Formats: sequence, structure tokens, C-alpha cells
Amino acid sequence: MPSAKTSSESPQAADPYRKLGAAKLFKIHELMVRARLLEERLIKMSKGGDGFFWIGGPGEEAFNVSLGLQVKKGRGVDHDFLHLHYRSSAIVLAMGAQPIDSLRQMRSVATDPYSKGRSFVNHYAIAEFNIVPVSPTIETQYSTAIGTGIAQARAKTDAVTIVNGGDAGTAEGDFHSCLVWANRPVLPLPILIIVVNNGWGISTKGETQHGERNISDWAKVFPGMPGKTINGNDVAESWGALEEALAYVRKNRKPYLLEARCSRLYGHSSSSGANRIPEADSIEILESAMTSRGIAAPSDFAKVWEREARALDEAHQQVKSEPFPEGDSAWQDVFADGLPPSYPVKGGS
Amino acid sequence: MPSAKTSSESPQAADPYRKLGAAKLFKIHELMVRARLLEERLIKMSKGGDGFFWIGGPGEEAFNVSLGLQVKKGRGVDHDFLHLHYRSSAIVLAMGAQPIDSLRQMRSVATDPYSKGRSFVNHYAIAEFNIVPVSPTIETQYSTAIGTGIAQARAKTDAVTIVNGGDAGTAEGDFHSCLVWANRPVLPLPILIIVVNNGWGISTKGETQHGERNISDWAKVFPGMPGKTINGNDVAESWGALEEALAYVRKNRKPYLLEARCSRLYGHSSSSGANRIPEADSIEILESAMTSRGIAAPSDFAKVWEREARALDEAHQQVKSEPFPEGDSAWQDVFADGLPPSYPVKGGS
Amino acid sequence: MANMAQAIRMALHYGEQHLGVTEIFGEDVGPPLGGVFTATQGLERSWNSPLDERGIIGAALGLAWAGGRPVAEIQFVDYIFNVIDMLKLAGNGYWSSAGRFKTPLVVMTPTGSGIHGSMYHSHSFDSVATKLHGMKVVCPSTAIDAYGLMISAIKSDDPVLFLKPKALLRAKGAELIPGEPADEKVLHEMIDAPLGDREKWKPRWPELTDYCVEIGKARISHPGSEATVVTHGRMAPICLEVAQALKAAGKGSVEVIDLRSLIPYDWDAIKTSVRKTGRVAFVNEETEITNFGEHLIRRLIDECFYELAARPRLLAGKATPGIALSPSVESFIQPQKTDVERVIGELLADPA
Amino acid sequence: MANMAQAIRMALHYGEQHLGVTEIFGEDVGPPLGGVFTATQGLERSWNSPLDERGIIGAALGLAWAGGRPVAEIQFVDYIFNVIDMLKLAGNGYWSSAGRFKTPLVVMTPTGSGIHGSMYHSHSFDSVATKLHGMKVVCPSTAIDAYGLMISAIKSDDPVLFLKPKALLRAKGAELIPGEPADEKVLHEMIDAPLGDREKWKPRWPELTDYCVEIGKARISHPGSEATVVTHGRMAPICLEVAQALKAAGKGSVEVIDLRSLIPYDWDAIKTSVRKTGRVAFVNEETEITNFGEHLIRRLIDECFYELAARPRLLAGKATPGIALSPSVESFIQPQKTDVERVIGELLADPA
Ligand SMILES: Cc1ncc(C[n+]2csc(CCOP(=O)(O)OP(=O)(O)O)c2C)c(N)n1
Ligand SMILES: Cc1ncc(C[n+]2csc(CCOP(=O)(O)OP(=O)(O)O)c2C)c(N)n1
Ligand SMILES: [Mg+2]
Ligand SMILES: [Mg+2]
Repeated sequence: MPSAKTSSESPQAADPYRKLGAAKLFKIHELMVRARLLEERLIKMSKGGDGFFWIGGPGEEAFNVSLGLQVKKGRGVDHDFLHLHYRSSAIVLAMGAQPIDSLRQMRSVATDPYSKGRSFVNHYAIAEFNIVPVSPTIETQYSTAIGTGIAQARAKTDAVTIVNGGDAGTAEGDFHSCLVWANRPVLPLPILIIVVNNGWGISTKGETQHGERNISDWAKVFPGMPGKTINGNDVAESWGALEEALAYVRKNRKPYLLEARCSRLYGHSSSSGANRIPEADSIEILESAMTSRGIAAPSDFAKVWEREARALDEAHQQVKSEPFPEGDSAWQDVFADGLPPSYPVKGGS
Repeated sequence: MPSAKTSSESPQAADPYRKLGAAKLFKIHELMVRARLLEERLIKMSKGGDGFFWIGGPGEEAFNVSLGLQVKKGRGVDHDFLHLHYRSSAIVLAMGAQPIDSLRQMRSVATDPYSKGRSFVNHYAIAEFNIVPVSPTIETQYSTAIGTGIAQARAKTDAVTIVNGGDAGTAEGDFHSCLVWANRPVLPLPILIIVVNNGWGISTKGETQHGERNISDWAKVFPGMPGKTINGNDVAESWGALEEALAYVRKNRKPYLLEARCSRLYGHSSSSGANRIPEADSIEILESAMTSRGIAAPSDFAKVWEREARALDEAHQQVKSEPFPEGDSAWQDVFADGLPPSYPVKGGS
Repeated sequence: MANMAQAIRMALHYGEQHLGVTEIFGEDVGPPLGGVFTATQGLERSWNSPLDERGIIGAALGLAWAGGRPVAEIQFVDYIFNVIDMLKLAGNGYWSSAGRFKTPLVVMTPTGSGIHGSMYHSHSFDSVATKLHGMKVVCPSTAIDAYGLMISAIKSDDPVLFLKPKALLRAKGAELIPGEPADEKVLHEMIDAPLGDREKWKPRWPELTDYCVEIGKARISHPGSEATVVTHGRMAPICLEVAQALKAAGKGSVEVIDLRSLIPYDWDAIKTSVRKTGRVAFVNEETEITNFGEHLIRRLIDECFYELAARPRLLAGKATPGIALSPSVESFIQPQKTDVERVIGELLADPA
Repeated sequence: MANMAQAIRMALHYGEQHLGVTEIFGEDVGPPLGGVFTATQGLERSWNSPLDERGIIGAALGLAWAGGRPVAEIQFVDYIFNVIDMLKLAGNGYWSSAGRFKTPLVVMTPTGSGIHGSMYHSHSFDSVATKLHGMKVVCPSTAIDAYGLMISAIKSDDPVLFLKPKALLRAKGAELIPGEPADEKVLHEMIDAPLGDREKWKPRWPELTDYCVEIGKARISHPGSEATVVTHGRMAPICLEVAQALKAAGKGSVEVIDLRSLIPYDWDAIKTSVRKTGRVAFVNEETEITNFGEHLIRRLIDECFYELAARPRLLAGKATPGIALSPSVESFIQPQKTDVERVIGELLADPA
């Protein structure tokens, strides 16, 4: 009988870290380290003149890797669509993207597969993964998410749309549009609406501008819409919350609002110095959780950090040897059917 | 002692209509009739070629007159600011505007004080009453309300900002902006946020597009923010709700969200025919409430309808005798300090 | 003959039947109304959206990225100005993604003046539209061109902004649309929704065919040899009338070029005609400061300065803060037939 | 000398002290940052807004209607495109209200390229800005002009869009601002916030004076007799350098007109200079399709066609969907000094 069952469940088994299991924890750890080292390398490049502006996601690894690993990855409406922003590197790496491609975008070399040297680093566009073009315009991804959400609401599939962005951006009307459209009675949308709350918009403290107790409280407007706020610096909590939220959206074909509280470990961007800030570090938290449970020894982690650093060194060497784009590459990709012969191309007379 | 006091209160005194008192009810009735007859005249003019497009507020008289009479009327931050839309005629008449000026705007004669024949009817701009220019762009008034709200939050005054608009428009981001800014922890704003819910956006039923049970549920996002939904076709209920809401905002200098359910008695506009629609009629409701209580006899009402109709006939005759604007009046009011001598004015070569 | 609204409706029907259009949406686009100008009446895939332009364009972008060919409407171009940023995303998505993401969507919206629309139903949009680089922009002036351009727009893998001249949407065409019944009453019976209750109404569609007007190709609506008029939209039929009248009166041979597409525009057609006539006027109804016609004049100066027999002209709207409801003021602000007559007259009379 | 960011800051300080400016706001405009380019550091009335451009412009409109003189910032002009509708309301409010409501507000925003800003920190806005009829538009290229134009903008009863060239905000002026200490280190000590903790920091402001640059008046930054260059913003100092070099090398006498104001623009200054030189190039960094310089060329063709010794030129940006981060691609798309040299060279060499 149930009571027996419950009591038979050992405290160990109830522990969310043990539930995840050693293999998965090591996998997650490796990806978090990869993401962290990548961002730190990008910062170095930005400061060292090997590229320009940096913006990225150090601090969000626990939540973002947990998300990336649970995405139904692929192309087309039968796979999840992702509408991301500029702090999403760990999501994309967890899905299988290669760090070298981010180095390419940072150095804006011709081989940058995401933008041909046109966009800032961490502005992804990966058709094979349904990762739609990351736009620098804050919050517009919450409006474009409506469209892939509609396509998936029409299709017979369990695939969903996932949108993420920051806390300050929720002041924009696009966040409102996403909530209203996702809850349309005639066609609710299967969208996991994520807000990563790091407490800041550049230099502006969230609590000075936002009267909501939790950003997830916006779900209260819609009867039955789930809204939840979690600690996004904790792998187990993030994994569990994402598992629950994704399961809900896949099954019910309705929206779910998930707020993850995360650290912003190097400040806003290179414009604000990109120096390490004393905030909770999701990787330290994971490592101590694993060691304290005897799942791993410090030496295991050392190997990972070292291996990932070496791989990054090699990738960086490779990228330095790659050519920059030609000026007139600007004329590629203007129109899908090519540039019309009489299109003005001189920049004036 | 209180219990005695309560028990001494007769059911009569508890009746909200009696609380309002005969004099005020007659005043309200007269203004509602004036507003209704004005809108019906404007519709006639639109259909009769004595003007073009019509849009207005027949059906909203109970709520709008109750609002107009409770406005702290005047100019500057020590008086209420109103950010209205195109169904607000009864508010403006209750504040003391003259029907003839609406006929002028309908016929777009030079004497139209609100827009010099430039805008559609019911697009007011009355500086002496703090009625800021009514914009045809749905929902932008919820963003401009933020500004007068800030000015009044800074000032030592009990004056407030009042914004109103329709239900479908709440899907726009400006509604979101108003909610977020009005609840900024560093400077909450004294704004009465009104939404008149008539169940329609032109031809689109609200319940097909909006998952909120009540529009006033948007207040739930902000701890302690009052939100209320009322029957805006009923004078007593409207008056009481507005009294309570205005008192709250004046005293607490914080926002209040009030949703009024009202009829749309002639459809959306002249584009949809502007024919009478069988929905609850706020004037009939008031008249029967007054007669059933013996406050008035049908003959009292007849006199009002007749008097107001006659006044409108005279006003209309007057307006027909007034000139249309000259074409080059288009060059007035472009810049506050006049048109620069070399500004291009030829419309080309 | 079909009017422009009916022509667009038939093209959209063809699109949902044969070209994979699965979503046609916007404010009041679906039943019962079928669009404020009836351009989406009776379509299978048309639906009403929330009152939210940003959501509408966002939805179109997402649908295009998801492999669809959405057709979204902004109810009036006057209300498009809260979502220019997302139109720019539609235009630059292919470029910013290094050619990885195509954006096959159509945004259609009524443009221009001439319906006593006052300040917010009279706007033109050519200037901003032609700066959404990566976006194609079309603006028909006849029903048949509207039909052919809509089919091309749907087929295009690029985003296309389809500008519908408000004043011409109810204007009847002079040519039958392939498949259109000869008798317009028959067409009316078949595809126009009845007044009153439409619950049970279903349209009967004619057998339509795949007729395309190539995006980027102008149409010479009136051949001539002494002067060229380059125009589009509401001004196109007016320029045509004036050219016909001048010819009939033996007062001049004016070639009228109806651009039909603004981006890309048919530069070869313009250049060829101006080389022939040596005289040209550009006529559109947007305000005269930073006007698309001024771009064409500048380019003409670059490439044909020494071949011009007279200075090129622009006829456009006056740069007032808005267009007034009062007919006397609207006609003062916006170019009218008399203005076209004056400008062409001066152009023909200008001593070489 | 003060750089442009410091000059704007000093003008805003003068505004809050003497001109009734009570609200200076926008994203990261208040403490601790004081603006992404430090243009609002240390001001008494500056504050941080939510991340919401529509709320920012809405707030400015309401504040102006309530009798204030707000100065609102859009953090980068690249992010202004979700609120064009409300900028139009600012421009048309006086007209639509029959002259009953003035709109004395200033919207300032960094514009243009040249800071490796990639697709969304490199935008120009002249074309849309000059179509917000009723709105005045200024764009200084020097610190002293920025100071004087900001004071005029604050005093204006019309809405003023104040475009701050991103690439010039840290460029030092050549002239002292009235009241500015002669030693720029002293100024730095006085008004620049320290790095790190700024909790207790207070600026010490110099005694500033009421120095105005009239809106609508251009400045001849380099007199000349053989050709005219009309420019503004980021391109202005580049054109000046080229003119100085040509003069030094005895290769030509080029008059450079720095417009400073786009609406209203100083037509008399342009016309007078072109009548003198007979040759003119219009130089700006926005894309070449429907470009404000094309309006000026069109008007020049209207009024001075037969006085031109050579065809007028436009030098502008290429009409790509965006501006790329890669320096080689950005400099291909955006006009650079070598392009200015080429165009002026051709202009001077063009046989009359
Ligand atoms: C529409 C728009 N406005 C302003 C900006 C400039 N900007 C870039 S990031 C940022 C702050 C975003 O804060 P938040 O949404 O909390 O995300 P975070 O950076 O904290 O992850 C701002 C204002 C922008 N990119 N887009
Ligand atoms: C931004 C914008 N989009 C679209 C329109 C066209 N339009 C005018 S009224 C209206 C419906 C408004 O419905 P609601 O907000 O419920 O107000 P109601 O008319 O019902 O009072 C629409 C779509 C507009 N005026 N402005
Ligand atoms: Mg944040
Ligand atoms: Mg409604």
C-alpha cells in the first residue's frame, strides 16, 4: 500500500541529485564547465582586442544546461523551437553546438556559421536545432514565439516552443503579447515561457522598477496557468522544474511560465567591465553537491576543467588562422532569390 | 453605539439610488439623455452626408456620466488628467463640454475647437479640463497616462490621472506598460486605470481572444493592487465604484484597475452600420429605477428628452451656418513657434 | 469586373488551396467580418487575432520560420508604427542568420488617403517601407495586378509588404482575372458575403489560375514619347486619366509607368522611358520630405543628368503633421488630379 | 576640452538648474551608471526607467502635457523602432489639438555607426526622424554645438529629437563651453563619476551660462569657393578633415556645411553656398534608398537646376539589411574618409 511504498523510499532515493544519477550529473557538469570556459575565453578575447563587444551567460549554466539537455532537438514543427537571447550559450552547447563556432562569431571571421561576422557573439541562428535568429532587440523573441507556438498547436506533435529572456525585459509589451496570445481561448499555445531573473537590467536593480513579487505572478491573470519561481543556480532544482514544466506543456498544449533566479557572474557585458562578481556560482554548487554525496572527487572535476580548457585552446588557435570576411560579402543573403541586377549598390552617386 | 446605528439605517437609506438622492439622479439623467441624443444626432449626420465617419459612446452613459461628475475638473497637475478614447462623449459632456462643439467636429467646420476640422468626431482635446488629445491609436493613452501620473505623484495634490479605453485594446503592450509603471516601487502612480468592456473589438468577440476571466484580474500581478469589475450600465453601481476607486487613488497615490461592463448600443461605428442593437440600455434602467422608487414620473423624463432634443436642433442649425476651414489652414499649428520661412510647402517641385 | 478587394480575396483563396498558405490573420480578418475592406471574406484559413500589431507580426515571423507561408494583416498602415522594429527583423533575418533562415511571409495593409480617413486612415508608408532592407514592397493600382502580385508575394521566399491603396480597394478592374466570371453580378453572388447573418454562408469560388505579376516589374499603363510619369497606388489611375485626356486633346504624349513594386523597383523601365522622353515627373501621395520619389530623382541625376531635357519633378503630399478630415484641407494637403495636370503641363512646357 | 557626452551633461545640468527640467529619464540614465555614454551622470533629476521604450515616450508626452519639460532617452536609436507611433503623436499633437496642446519634450538618443556596434548599435534614423512632421530634429557634431542645441531643445515648446552621434560622444571639442574650466583634467575631476562605488560621489558643476545654438541654423565649419559639402553628425568631422587637407594641399577650396538641424534645416545656407560654388555633395551615413540627402538634392534640382556646374552627389550608406560587426564589412557598407575624398575629388574634377 502507498504508505508502505513511501516509507520504503530511502532518503537517498528522495534526494534529487541522486535521482539524476552520477552519469547525468557528470554530463551536466562537463557541459557547464564547457560553457563557463567558453564565456571566460570570449571575455578574454574581447579585452584582448581579439573581437569587440562581449555579452553572454556565465552564471546561468545550471539552468541552461538542464534546459538544453531536455529539448526535443531537431528541425521543423515536430521538434522544439527555441527563441533565445544573448545569455543562452549553455543551452546551445548542451544541445550540441561547438564552442569553436562561438569563437568564430566573437572574432567575426568569415567562417562564423551564425552570422558571417555580422552579429555580436552569442547571437545564434541554427536551423538544424530550430534555434531561430537571436535578436538584439530585447523581448521581441516573446512575440515571435507566438508564431512557432501556433504552428505547433496546429500540428499533431508533442513538440513545444521555448522562449527565454531576462527580467527587466518583461516590462516590454512583447511579454504581454506572449501571455495574451498563448492563452487565447480559441487556440492556446504550447509555449514554455521562461524568464531568467538575475535581478538586473544592465545597471538597474529589478526591485526598483518592478512591483511584482515574482515575475511568475503574471500567470495569475489566466485561470489555471501554471507559474513557478525557482533557484536557477541549482542543477537539481532546475532539472526538476524544467522536467515538470516541459511535461505539462507537451501534454496539455498550453503555456507555462517559469522564472529562474540566476547569477550574473561577469556583470552585464564588456561595456560594464566583464569582471567576476561575488555571486553564487552554479558550478561550485554542483561540484560540492556531488562531492558531499561521494558521487565525485575533486580530481574528477580537475580533469574536466583541464580537458575543456585544452580543447578551447586548440579551437582558438584554429580560429586565429581563419580569414576575415570580404567587404562585399555584405551583399550576400539580402534576398533569398539573389540581389536584383538594378538594385542600388554604390552607397550614393 | 454602532450596532444601533446600523440597525437604525433603514433599507431605504441603504438603497444606493436613494443614497444618490433625487437631485443628483435627475442631473445624471439629464446628462445621459444629452449624451445619447448627441450620439444619435452624430450618427444621423454621418448617414446623411453631413459629416463622414462616426464613432462614439452610446451605451456607456451611466458609467461615463458618473465618472465625469466626479472628476476634479480644471487645468494643471492639481486637477485630474483624463486620457480618453473615442467613446468618452458622456464623460466630457458631464464635465461641461457643449454638444455643439461635437457637431462642429462631426461636420468638420472651421469652428471645431478640438481639431479645426482635422480629426474624427469624439476626438477631444480640452486644455481647460486636462483632457489630453484623444488619439485614434488604440491603447497609447495608457502609456501617456504614465506621464501625467508621474507629474501628479511628484506634486502635493489629491488630483489623479484617469485613463480609459476598451477591452480588446488591453491586448496591446501599452496596457502592460501602464500596469508596470504605475506599480514602480520607487514611484507608484495615482492612476485610475479604467477598461470599458463591451465584449467586442469591432467584429471580434472578446471571449474568443482573451483568456482572462475578468480584465480586472491583471491587478492580481501586483500585491495589494485593487482590481474590480462592475456593471457599467447601472448608475448607482457605477457611481459607487468610481467613488470608491477615486477615493483610493486620491488618498493612497497608487493605481486602481476598474473594469466596467457596458453596452455598445449602435455597434462599433458607422463602418458597421451604426444601427441600434438590442442590448441593455442604461437610460431605460435608470428611468425605471427612478420611477419604481417614486423618485420621478415618466412625464418628468419626457420633458428632459424634449428639451435636450430642441437644444440640439438649434445647435445643429447654427453649425450648418458655419464655414468650412480653408485648405491652407493646414499650415496652422505645425510648430509652436510658427512655420520656418524656408520650410518646404509646395508638396513637391 | 472584380474590384481590388475581391481580387486579393481570390488570390488568397488560390494561395490557401494551392500554395500552402495555412494562416491568414489579423484584426477582424476572419469571420464574420472578413476584413474591414472584405479582402479576406469567406476564406478557409482566415482568423481574428487579438488587437495587437506586435503579436501579429511576431506570429507571422514565427510561422514563417516554422515553414509556413503566413499572410498577416495590419488593419490600416496608420497603425503599423508600433511594430516597425519587427518588420525590420523580418527584413534582416535572412542576412543576420547568414542565409540560414528564410522569411516567407506576407504583411498586407491598406495605405494612402482618399476615403475621408482623417489623420489615422490616410497615412502612406513608402518611405519607411523602402528602408526595411531585405523586405520586398509592392503596391498595385489595379485588381488584376493585385491578384498577380499577391500570388507572387505568397510564392516569394522573402518577406513581402503588400500595400493596398485604400481608395482603390473598391475600384473595379478593367481586365478579367483568369477564371473570373464575365458577369460581375455572378461573381458577387458567388464570393461576397450576404449582409446580416453569415453563419451558414459559404462562398462558391471560381476556378482560378496561377497568374503572377513578377515582383520588381513595372507596367507601362499608357505609352508616350514626350514625357514620363512614374507613379503607383492611388495616384496611378489619376495619372493615367490625365495622360489619356492629354492624348485625346492632342496636347501631349505622356508615358505613364505604374511601378507596382517599390522594392525592388523597375529601374530599367524608368531609365529607358526617361532616355526616350527626356522629361519626367515622379508622383506619389506621401509627404515630400525624404520621399521615395526623391530617391528615384537622385538616382536619375546620377545616371542621366546630361540626358534630361527638363528638370525632373516630384509631386507629393505636403509635409503637415497629418491629413485632415475636412475635404478642403485634405485636398490641399494631398495631391489631386488638378495637381497632376498642372505638373505634367509644366513639364511638357518647360523649355529644353 | 569637454567631450560631447560631458557637454550634453552640462547642458542638462543647466536645464535642471535654470530651465525647469524636472525629469531626465530612460534606461540606465540615473545613478549609478548615468547613461551608457555617461551623458546623464551626476544630474539631480535623472532616474532609471523600466526597460520599456513605449512607456518612456508615453511618460515624456504626459509630462509635457502636464506642463513639464522632460528629457527622455532611448538608449540607442536602434531600439526606437517599437515606438515610432508615439513619436508621431508627439509630432502631431499640437496640430491635432488645433493648437491647444504644446509638447515641450526632448527625446535624445545615440545614433549612427563607428563604434563596432554591429547590427543594433549602428543604426541611423534621419529618414524616419525627418518624417515625424511637427517634431524638430537636431544632430550636433561638436561638443559646443551639442551644448547649445540641447539648451535650445529644452527651451523649445515643440518636441525635439536630439540625435547623438555614437562615434563622437567621446570626441573632445575644439572650443571651450562658456563656463568650462580651461584644463580638461579639472573638468574631469569635477563632473566625471569615479569608477567603483559612487554612493557618496557628488559632482561639482562649473558656472555654466545660457548658450544657445538656434535650431534650424547650420554652421559653415570650413569656408570654400569651389564646391560645397552638406553633412552632419559622424560624417561632419570627416568632411572637415578632407576639406582642410585639400586646402593645405592646394587641391581645392571646399565649403563644408554642418547642418546641425535636420528639421527645420537651413535651406538658405545650402542654397547660398551652392549658388556660389555650383558644385555640391550631400554626405550622411544612412542607407541610400529614401535618404534625407535625396530630399535636399531634389529641392536643389527644383530651385537651382540651371545654376549647377556639375551634377549634385550623394554619399551615403549601402542599402544592406544591417551594418556588420566585421570591420572590413562595416567599412564597406558605411561611408569612410576615403569615400569622402573620392566623391569630393570627382566633384571638383567634373567638367562643367
Ligand atoms: C528594445 C531594446 N531596448 C534596449 C536594449 C538595450 N539593452 C540590452 S540588454 C538590456 C538589459 C536587459 O536586462 P534583462 O532583460 O534583465 O536581461 P539580462 O541582460 O539581465 O539577462 C538593455 C536595456 C535592447 N537591446 N533592446
Ligand atoms: C493601434 C491600433 N490598431 C488598430 C486600430 C483599429 N481599431 C479601431 S477601434 C478597434 C477596436 C477596439 O476595441 P476595444 O478596445 O474593445 O474598444 P471598443 O471600440 O470596443 O470600445 C480597432 C481594432 C486602431 N485604431 N489602433
Ligand atoms: Mg536581468
Ligand atoms: Mg470593446
